[in-house]
Amino acid sequence: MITLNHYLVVAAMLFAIGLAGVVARRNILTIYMCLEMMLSAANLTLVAFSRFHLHDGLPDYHAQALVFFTITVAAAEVAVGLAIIVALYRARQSVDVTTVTKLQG
Amino acid sequence: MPAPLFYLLAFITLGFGLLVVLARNPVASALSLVMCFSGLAALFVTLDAYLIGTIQVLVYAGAVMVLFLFIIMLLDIKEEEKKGQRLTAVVGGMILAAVLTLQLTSMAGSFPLAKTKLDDKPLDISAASTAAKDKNHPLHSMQMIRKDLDAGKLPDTALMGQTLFDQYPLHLQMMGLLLLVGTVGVVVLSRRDTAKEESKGA
Amino acid sequence: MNYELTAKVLLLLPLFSALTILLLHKLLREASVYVSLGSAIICLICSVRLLLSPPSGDSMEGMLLPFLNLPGLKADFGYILDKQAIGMMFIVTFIGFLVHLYSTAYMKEDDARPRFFGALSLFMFSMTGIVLSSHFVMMFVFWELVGLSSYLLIGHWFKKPEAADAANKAFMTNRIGDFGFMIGILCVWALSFVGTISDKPTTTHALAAPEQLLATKMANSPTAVTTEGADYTGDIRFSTLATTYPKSSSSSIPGWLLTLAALGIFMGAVGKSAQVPLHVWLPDAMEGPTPVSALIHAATMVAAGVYMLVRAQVVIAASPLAMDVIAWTGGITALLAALMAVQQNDIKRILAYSTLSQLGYMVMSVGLHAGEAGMFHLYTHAFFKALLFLGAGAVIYACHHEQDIWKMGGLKDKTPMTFVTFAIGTLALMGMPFMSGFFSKEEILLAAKHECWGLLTIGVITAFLTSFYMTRCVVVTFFGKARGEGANHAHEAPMVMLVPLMLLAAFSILSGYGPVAEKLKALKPHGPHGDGAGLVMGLSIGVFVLGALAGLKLYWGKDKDPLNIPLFANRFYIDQIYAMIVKIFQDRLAWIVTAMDTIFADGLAARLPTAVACRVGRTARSLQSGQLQGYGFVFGAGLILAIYLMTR
Amino acid sequence: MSLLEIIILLPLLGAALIGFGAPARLVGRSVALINLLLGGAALALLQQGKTLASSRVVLDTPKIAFSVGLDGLSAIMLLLTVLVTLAAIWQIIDKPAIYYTASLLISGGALGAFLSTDLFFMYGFHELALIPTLLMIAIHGHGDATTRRGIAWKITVYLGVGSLILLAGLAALVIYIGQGATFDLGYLTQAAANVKLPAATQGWIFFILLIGFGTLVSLFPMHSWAAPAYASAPTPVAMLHAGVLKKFGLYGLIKVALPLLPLGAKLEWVQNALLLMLVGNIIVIGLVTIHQDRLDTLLGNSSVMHMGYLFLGLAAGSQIALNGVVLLMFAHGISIALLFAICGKLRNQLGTLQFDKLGGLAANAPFLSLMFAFGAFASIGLPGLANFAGEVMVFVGTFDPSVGSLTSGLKNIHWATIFGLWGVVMSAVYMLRAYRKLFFGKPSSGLFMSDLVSSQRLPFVLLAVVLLVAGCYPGFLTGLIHGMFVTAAN
Repeated sequence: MITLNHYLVVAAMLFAIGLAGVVARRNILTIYMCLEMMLSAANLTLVAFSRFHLHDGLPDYHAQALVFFTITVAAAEVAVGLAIIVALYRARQSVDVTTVTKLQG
Repeated sequence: MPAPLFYLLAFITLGFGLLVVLARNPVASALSLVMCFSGLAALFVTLDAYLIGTIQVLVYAGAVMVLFLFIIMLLDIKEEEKKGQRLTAVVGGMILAAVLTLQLTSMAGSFPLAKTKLDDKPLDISAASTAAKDKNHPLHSMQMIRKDLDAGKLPDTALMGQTLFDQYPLHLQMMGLLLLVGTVGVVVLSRRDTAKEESKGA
Repeated sequence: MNYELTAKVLLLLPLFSALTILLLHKLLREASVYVSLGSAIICLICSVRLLLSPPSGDSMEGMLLPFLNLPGLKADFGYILDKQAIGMMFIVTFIGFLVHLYSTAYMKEDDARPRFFGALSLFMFSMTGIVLSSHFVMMFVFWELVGLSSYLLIGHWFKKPEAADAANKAFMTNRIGDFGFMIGILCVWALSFVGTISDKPTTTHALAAPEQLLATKMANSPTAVTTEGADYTGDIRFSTLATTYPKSSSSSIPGWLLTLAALGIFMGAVGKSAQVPLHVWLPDAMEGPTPVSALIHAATMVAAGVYMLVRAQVVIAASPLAMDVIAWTGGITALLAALMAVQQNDIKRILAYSTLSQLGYMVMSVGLHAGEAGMFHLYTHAFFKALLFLGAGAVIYACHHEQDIWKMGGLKDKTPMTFVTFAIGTLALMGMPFMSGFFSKEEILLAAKHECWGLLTIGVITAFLTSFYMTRCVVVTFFGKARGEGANHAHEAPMVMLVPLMLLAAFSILSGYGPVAEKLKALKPHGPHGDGAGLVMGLSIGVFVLGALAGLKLYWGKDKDPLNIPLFANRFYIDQIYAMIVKIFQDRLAWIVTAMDTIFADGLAARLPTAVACRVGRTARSLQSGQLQGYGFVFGAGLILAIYLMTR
Repeated sequence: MSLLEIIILLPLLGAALIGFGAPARLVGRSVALINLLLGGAALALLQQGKTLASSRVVLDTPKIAFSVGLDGLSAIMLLLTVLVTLAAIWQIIDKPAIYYTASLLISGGALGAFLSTDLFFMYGFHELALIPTLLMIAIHGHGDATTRRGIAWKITVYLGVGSLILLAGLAALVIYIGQGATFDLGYLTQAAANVKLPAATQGWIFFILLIGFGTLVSLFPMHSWAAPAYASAPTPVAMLHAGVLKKFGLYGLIKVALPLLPLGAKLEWVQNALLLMLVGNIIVIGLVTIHQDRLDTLLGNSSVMHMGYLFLGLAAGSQIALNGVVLLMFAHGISIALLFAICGKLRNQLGTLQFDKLGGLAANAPFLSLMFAFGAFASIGLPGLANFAGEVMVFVGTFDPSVGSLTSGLKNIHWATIFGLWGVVMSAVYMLRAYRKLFFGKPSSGLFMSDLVSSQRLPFVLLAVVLLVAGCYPGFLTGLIHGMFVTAAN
């Protein structure tokens, strides 16, 4: 039968896949998508815990409220991030992160 | 919930997730992400989080991904140049993913709650409706919710709304402000520097 | 007679005059001279009145000005008027006044007269301060101030590099002496606590209320309170020294401490009275105007060392070792300086070395437990040496600022009055019988005979040399024929300069006799009574005659020096040796220390950490590749590490 | 608003006004003048036995309050600050407004540091005063841009690190003695008597404070910032920092470290370390000073050297010595400010301060020569000028029986005193040599120094007169301090 553990493992693997993508990929858009994936993985753990942490027989809606906020913030973040990517592309004509090394000390 | 359904959904989520990383073409990545998020939304639904699942589909799989695709189209990004993946990056990413997965998996069963089966812990709507009869309970005055609860239905959206507006009104306001700031920021960022261009043209 | 007011006038009037000149010299111009002169006259009148009607009893003390008064350090300025102070005060004001008078003529052509007279007034202030001093700190204060005024006056012609250097040298050498003086004062001060309850090392923090400390001290101390209500701890007054200062016999005080205190005090005198080895500044100080040399570097300031030693007799007498050191230092100075004087050609330098030599006599007598003889010699010496210097000034003035005696000659006819007075001074210095110098010198020799034959021998040889070089000086300067342009056109000095000469000549004779000597004598004199007086008298007359004859024989009618002893002429090369030592210590050592400081304090302490920080920073910078993926990897690794640490 | 708060805030307000474009010279001079009058008034009130303290709580736990108070020690520092400020501001001519702003800021910061009775504000105000000092050296310092920036960095790092060490020490005080509850100095002083820290702990904290405060005062191995900084700093900054701000370190040691850690200060190893360092100050830096061939570095080094005497008095810790330290702090501040002011005038007009290029200035500039004599002779401890009394009290204080009985032999501190006395000789060597080379001898060809016109003489005369008055009657100042040490014990 399905336990909380199952969900957590799925979340962990999703997170790991996202992280691998962030490290391995060079296309900044893909990296951005992987980041979103990692965020969603975190959301999955929250929702899972909320379901398993019953409160008067109901799921814990505080956790779900947090997920709600996360999604909202992520949406805003995507908007701003994509705008930055557009600006970056305008400046560099490239979305390859290896060419963006302005932060080098 | 039948176990095969879970495994199917998990497979969809993880499989398309993997595709996001592996696909060369950003459009393919984006479309895989849509599928991944859809699977995730379904998983939310299996956890009785209907509203969150819906939002996941609407906001993520819908709006956000459209935005991604729009940008990909706008910038006309083709496949990554065949400069080839840097081996170190790929290996590093794989190692990280593997270690992290192992680590998290190995500790996943380390606390009792983790072993609780989903069916062993069903939602108990009648208990909630009894509890709501208490005068001090936050749901006591929520007539609509109590009506649903008394009827044995889970008023998911209403409960979510009650939590947000009752407990986190300030946070909600700030979220709105954040979105506003984000909007303004996007406008500023994506605006072409007209003055500069004019001077260039002149 | 109001003694306190008199003391205040004596101290403050010259200061007032100095300040007036400093502030108003633009307004006063010529009148500055008279401001200074006026204050000198008033001071002279005051001190003569003191001399004629001294306070009843042996001495009198009182408060002058507030300076510092802390629990444990009572250092308000006070005055002490006893025979020693009154006698010295007369010398200072009398010679001071004469020098003022003399300077009005001598400095007539100098543009910076107001500055000169201002400094002279400052000197008078400082010197009266020394004379009136009631305790060590006050003595030290004025001790330094005479040093300052001496500095200013030696450097009066500051555009002349020699004068500027001489001024610096004088101040510096005195500073070295004062280094010891201060140590001595500190020891004396600390000794005033010994034996009292507060001598015990206490754990009480300094911030504890001093009243409590004092109260316990008063209640428990058996030795601290000798008089009802009096507390001698921290008291460094001269008047209480005699009763409170530990005698050498007291067992609780280690001898080295008493010796340290005594030698420290003595070191101050070594600097100020220009004893060997700190004598080098006095001859150089002759770069100053001649009246200054007469007042400061012959009669008063240089004698202050002796005055102070006599004042602090209790302190130095507590250590027999220190007494020996003092006596021998004096004797060696007397002999060496006399030897150096034999080969000098500058008239002022001859007199300077002679002053050194005579100061050596005085210091020697202090070391021989005969401070009163030293004081007596101080007085007589003050008169005849001031006379000699002013006479030399008149000669120099007459010869148009020529100072080399070999370019003079035959001046006795052209400047008869100067000659006569100068001769009187010379005879007094040589110790001709019935002149003042004879009596005072004999007392010292007598003391030497009582204590130590070695010192008597030195004293007698010095007396012979004195007689010899002074004869040389007079013969070469005043007899024979004129050997220089200046001497050819020599003319007698104006009356204003001659009057002081005559007055001083009179005192050079009289101060050995009757009422004058009685008035001046510091303490009860031995008198030439003891056994062996005849021998000493015979010896001193003998060497006087011998020296004079030798001088006449060698130098009568000579045009250049028949003797040539480079060792003496070059002053035993002491100046050169000092210059070398100074070069080694001041320049080389300073150079080395500066290099060390640059290497260690600046290099190791400042630059090394800087270099390390730079290197670490550069290394850390390479981590900042700017590669997003790299950062992502580090982030992931960090995450894994964090989880590992949390679940360990 | 209490009088002391006005005194602190007035210069800061003035600086702000100038920043907003008010006429710099007018505002600067009037603020300095008013502050001198206010300072005098505060002193007069203190003499009449009025307590001038006020407090505004800023934070409840731990208690931080903007509290100000005036005792004998801070009264003397107040007097020193307002005097030097007036002189420093008055002697500025033909300089941009930033000179006035910086001077006022330094002055305000120093006043705040000296008048605050709360460790937090004491420390904060001192840092506030440091910032314009560092900036002025970097922007308007002498020497070429690289050198002066290097020097500015050096002093920044040195004083920054020193301040950090100091902060650690102060934090230790607040935690160990105040139980982390308060920064109030008065409370801490009372608590120190009850808490009774073991001597070893006290020793460590004292040593940390000594290093921290010591760096600010250029105690021997941490001194190498001072001389180049003073040589490079613009004149008013050099005057204010060397004359006033530098004294904060000693002020702190006397006001904070000694009363709070009485046992620690007396520990043998702390004493020996301190003695070693201060002898280094006197002898090593004395020799370094002798080796200088320029007036500005000579003055900078001499100012470092003279700190040795102050630490000597501190090491003795006897009442006379502490009185002497305070007096000497005042005297040194005035005399070094005077000397730096003259140094600035000479540099402005002659363009060089090399001894071998100069000479005979006294002929054309008798006034400056006289003023330099005042400063130089004061700093070599000539009686009649302020430094003498302080030095004598310090030296006498080290021979105090409370420090150790002489009869059992000379202690380390007595040897240190003897070195210190030799230092007096050395300071005479270099000061007189400087005076001789600059003002005596034949006038150097080509370089002409005209004397100051009457309107520019005021700051010089002011400082010289203060030196003279304090030198002739130090009893006035010691009276103020003495009262303070007694009340501190009660």
